[in-house]
Amino acid sequence: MSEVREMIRVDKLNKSFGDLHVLKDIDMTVNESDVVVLVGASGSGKSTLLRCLNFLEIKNSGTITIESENVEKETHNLNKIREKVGMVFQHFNLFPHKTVLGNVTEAPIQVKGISRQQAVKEGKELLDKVGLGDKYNVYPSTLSGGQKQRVAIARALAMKPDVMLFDEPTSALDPELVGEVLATMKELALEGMTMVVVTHEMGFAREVGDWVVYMHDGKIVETGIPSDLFDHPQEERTKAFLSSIL
Amino acid sequence: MSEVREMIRVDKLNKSFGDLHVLKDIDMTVNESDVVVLVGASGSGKSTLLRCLNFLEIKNSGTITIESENVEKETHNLNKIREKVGMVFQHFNLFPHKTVLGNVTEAPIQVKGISRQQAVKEGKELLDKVGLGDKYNVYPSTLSGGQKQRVAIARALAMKPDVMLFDEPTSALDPELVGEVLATMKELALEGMTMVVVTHEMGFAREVGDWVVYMHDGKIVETGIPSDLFDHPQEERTKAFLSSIL
Amino acid sequence: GSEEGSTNTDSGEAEAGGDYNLIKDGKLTFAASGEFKPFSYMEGSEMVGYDIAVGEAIAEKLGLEPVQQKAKFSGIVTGVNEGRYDIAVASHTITDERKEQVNFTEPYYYSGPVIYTRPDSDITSADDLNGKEISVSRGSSYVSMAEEYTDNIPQVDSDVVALQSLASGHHDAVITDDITGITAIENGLVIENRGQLGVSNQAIAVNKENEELLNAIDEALQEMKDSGELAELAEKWIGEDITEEPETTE
Amino acid sequence: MLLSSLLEFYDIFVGSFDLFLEGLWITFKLSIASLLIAFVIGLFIAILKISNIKILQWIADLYIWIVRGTPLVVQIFILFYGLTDIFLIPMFWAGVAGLAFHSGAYIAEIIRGTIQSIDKGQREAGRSLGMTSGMTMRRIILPQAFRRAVPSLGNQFIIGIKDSSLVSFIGMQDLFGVASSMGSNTFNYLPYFITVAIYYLFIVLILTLIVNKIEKKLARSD
Amino acid sequence: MLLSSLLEFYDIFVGSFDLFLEGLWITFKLSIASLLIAFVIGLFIAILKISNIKILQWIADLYIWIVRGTPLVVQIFILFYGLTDIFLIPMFWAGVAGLAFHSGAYIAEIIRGTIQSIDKGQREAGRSLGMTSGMTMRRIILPQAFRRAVPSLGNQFIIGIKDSSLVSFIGMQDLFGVASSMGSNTFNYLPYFITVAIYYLFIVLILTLIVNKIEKKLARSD
Ligand SMILES: Nc1ncnc2c1ncn2[C@@H]1O[C@H](COP(=O)(O)OP(=O)(O)OP(=O)(O)O)[C@@H](O)[C@H]1O
Ligand SMILES: Nc1ncnc2c1ncn2[C@@H]1O[C@H](COP(=O)(O)OP(=O)(O)OP(=O)(O)O)[C@@H](O)[C@H]1O
Ligand SMILES: [Mg+2]
Ligand SMILES: [Mg+2]
Repeated sequence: MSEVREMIRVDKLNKSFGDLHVLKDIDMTVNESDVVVLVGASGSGKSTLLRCLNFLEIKNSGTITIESENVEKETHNLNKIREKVGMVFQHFNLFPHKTVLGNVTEAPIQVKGISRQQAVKEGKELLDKVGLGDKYNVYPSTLSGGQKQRVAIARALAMKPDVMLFDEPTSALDPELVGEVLATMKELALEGMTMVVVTHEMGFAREVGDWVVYMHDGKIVETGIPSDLFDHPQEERTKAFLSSIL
Repeated sequence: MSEVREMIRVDKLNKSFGDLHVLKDIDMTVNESDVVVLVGASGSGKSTLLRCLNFLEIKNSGTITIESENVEKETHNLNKIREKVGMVFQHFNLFPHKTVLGNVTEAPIQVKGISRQQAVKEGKELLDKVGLGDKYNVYPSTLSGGQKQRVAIARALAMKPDVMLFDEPTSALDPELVGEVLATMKELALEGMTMVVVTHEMGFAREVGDWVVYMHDGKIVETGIPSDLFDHPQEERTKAFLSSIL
Repeated sequence: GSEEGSTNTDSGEAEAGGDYNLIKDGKLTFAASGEFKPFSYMEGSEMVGYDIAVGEAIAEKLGLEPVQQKAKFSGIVTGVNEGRYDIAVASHTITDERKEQVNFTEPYYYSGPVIYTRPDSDITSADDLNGKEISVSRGSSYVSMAEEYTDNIPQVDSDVVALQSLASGHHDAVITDDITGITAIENGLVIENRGQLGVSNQAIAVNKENEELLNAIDEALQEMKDSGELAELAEKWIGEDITEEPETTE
Repeated sequence: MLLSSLLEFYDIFVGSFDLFLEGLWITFKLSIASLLIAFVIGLFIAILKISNIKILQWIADLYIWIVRGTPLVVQIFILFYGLTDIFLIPMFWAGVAGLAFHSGAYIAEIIRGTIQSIDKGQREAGRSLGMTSGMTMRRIILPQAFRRAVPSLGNQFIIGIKDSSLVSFIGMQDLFGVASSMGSNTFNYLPYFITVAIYYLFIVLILTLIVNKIEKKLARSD
Repeated sequence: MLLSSLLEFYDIFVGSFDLFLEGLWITFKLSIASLLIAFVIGLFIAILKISNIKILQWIADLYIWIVRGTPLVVQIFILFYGLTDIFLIPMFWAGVAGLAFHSGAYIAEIIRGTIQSIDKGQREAGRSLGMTSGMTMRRIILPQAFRRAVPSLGNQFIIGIKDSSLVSFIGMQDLFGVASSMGSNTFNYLPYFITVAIYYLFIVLILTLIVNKIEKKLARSD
């Protein structure tokens, strides 16, 4: 077997908003093809951690290593790093003035500079893959929430990222639409994509997750494989949290 | 025992919004001191019925008799009738530019023309009664939802109505605030106020309601005392509805 | 004063038509208000009238192409001073204040400010003007005349505007040029002449730094006076010869 | 060189103070009068617009359309020269009428907008307490609408004061009229126009501060 | 009597058609030029305002404060009469510059407002895809902001056209200038002012229809 490759490594990461200390000495490693599920109460810092990994928030201290490169704002082109790390948001954030295909081809053409034909070809393949082969030319406003989120996934995949971050990708969806998005994510995981997922969908976490990370008040309290962490939590706080949501 | 006095009588009431037939041949009687609880799925016409009783909506056909008077828009001063029928709304609808006391005294002074001193005296008594004796001079924006709704109840009571209508008075409240409003309503019921209440609070309906009326699709499907209707519904649709909410 | 560089939009290689320092080589840019019938007024998109005819005749004499520029009366002297226009043929009365800003040629007509009122007015002469509301054109020499009688002086942007408001019932009197008043009456305004306030000399304003142009225009004017051409223009546009200096001037 | 022209400007600024004060007084009277009238017009037209009577709505629409479709200066001139056949409006009042006629339409739209922005639950609460339609409008809706309209009304009042400069073209010696006359009398426009610009800036600054203060005060009870 | 004055008005209206057409053409050129420039100014100032650089924000604020604090006619007169000491601006361009300088501030506020109204998730989505800040602004934020700004921009353009009537006071023969001249030629202002009011109403009507149409078209994809 080949050696395990480290995709993301976080050491002593700290992040504050003004006086509010939101992330406190976070250490975390994500290996290639890992699916890490981040759980924790509202306000515990899950989104902030994810956003730090994508440099939408800039850390106060600590190191973030992406594919063995220690990324610092001062020395790195963050846009280049962001190309490697795709992100899917709770509220989709599709571009309403572009068609579905336009959403997917925008960044490859503008950022990577690949040709329009090539981008359209790849974009159509991705949309087919997420089950939206018949929606190329419609505008996002005509789609259901589940369809929007699948477009958002395709849009992030179009940049051929090495890691995908998902921030509660199904929380804004009507219950009957959650399944289709989770199915798409599961497929992605099976293909070997490295993923960090914030979600309250415990079924998904159990089935697809390699690791579950439980955060509380800006700290990582416990990490484990799903069956261990869900069924035999070690920490009191983890137990309390799990009993509140299950 | 004295004879039972009819407060509200509705015969063959119909109401449409454009092409949408919302109330279909409604018949209903509310006697003095009755507490009638109106239940039914969203869109079944509960609010519309309540609003017709207060003439905020004008019926298309049928008769509405308030305290033995057959009320017709053409021959009656609806404002006079509305004085007899108090209404409490889901979203409180307090007057934000008036203090709590101002909210309660506004209508007595302006509509009934009673003196300011008298209105203030009575208003304070009412506010004491609903447990807001210390909030006379604050503005509504500083109150919690439960406090707002209690002010709204006091405001309606200040007109000394013979009947009180409540349209989902607790649905806009955080769970922990529901209790204080229900307690106020229960007290009112015990004092013998005639009340028609649209609510999803089945505990309240059981404990305080004299009658429960189940509406579906603009029709009254079933009427009964709470224990009968909740525990032994006669109609299939009532059963289905109850199983969906209990 | 204006710098040479800023007044020349076309760069100034001197042509054979004259080495005056002109805004556009070979062209004489002259300003008039276009709202002072019959001296200057609009006919289509062109100004016409006595002032315009004089301006064009002078340009021809100087071998230049005339270019007319419509401008608010109140800004014309400043415009000449600052080099926006070469000259102004705009019925300017020669005054000491204006002479500090621009040079004046010899007068090209003589006229006089007149008091106009509505027919029902009890103003019969200058003596009755005290404390009355007298409207005049902003920037005209009539402002200081009116100030001798009153401080209630509404100022508008053309003499015709003042006369029109007078006729419609506003103001007590208007001081303006005799001939403009007569033209207004001919055009149907119901107003009356209640006395002349002296005689004034109207002349062409020239930028101070353009002595040669001033001299050339004076020469041309004299020629036109001698040949009767100027009188002819006056007859044509005004209906009488106003180019002769009256016997008595103040 | 710069210093000397600054000194010259200072002299002109100080020397023209008395005259500009008179102009300021006219601008002030004119603005106050026209804005008060505009407010009454605006309130009236707003009520026509939200009335359910087609013909009244139509009148309000026509008025607003005419005002918004023509330049203010045209409106002032028509009132000043035009209506004299029917009745004569003195210069001051022609100016006031022109400005009020103009601002009225904008104020009407502001008031209508804020009235319609008041939650309809407020109207229903009033009606359900037995208040008449008029009482509800007067006691419940309008007080809230006015509060909400303060920033926009304040802004419109500032625009009104600046617009009042156009009355100088019908002969009034308001702030701008004084600047024009001084400029043309002295053949030196720049310092007078800059002076008058400073006066306007100052007025607008003061008014902005007042509007902000009122806004804050009203926010207290919201 | 009424009929005869209507007939007279009809004659004047028809008889002055050619002249007003020329005025219309000037108004048109002037409005287009000034509004295009104003748009560029507005975009530029809006970007300064949302930049995080204090000094740039301060410059933008100062500009907006000056424009909003002084009447348009003062701005035009300073450009036309005032700045001649420093450099001489031809009449047409003085008018264009004055109008553009003025509208620019209002357009800046409109653009800034709509940019800030775009959900910040849009920016984050752009950045998370590796787009630069400028690319995100150009390709994601601005296209959406412009759509949203269409009604307000359209309104501002209409105001700009009406405001252009003030250039007649520096001597231009735009629509209003033609009306003034004709009025003074004939010593009879009213019919010409009414005629010019009709022209403006007509232009504004057409423009309103166009703006509404564009709005509807853009709504399609929202
Ligand atoms: N931009 C910001 N400015 C200030 N405080 C912020 C900001 N973003 C997040 N916070 C605060 O940081 C803390 C952590 O927020 P975060 O969104 O990371 O929590 P979360 O775990 O994602 O919660 P949720 O489940 O509600 O999304 C919260 O207290 C939040 O209010
Ligand atoms: N003003 C109105 N105009 C048009 N349709 C209306 C109006 N008010 C109510 N309706 C429609 O009438 C029907 C009954 O509405 P109503 O509000 O009475 O239902 P409800 O039983 O109170 O429902 P909920 O529990 O959601 O409050 C619904 O279909 C609603 O959309
Ligand atoms: Mg979150
Ligand atoms: Mg309801």
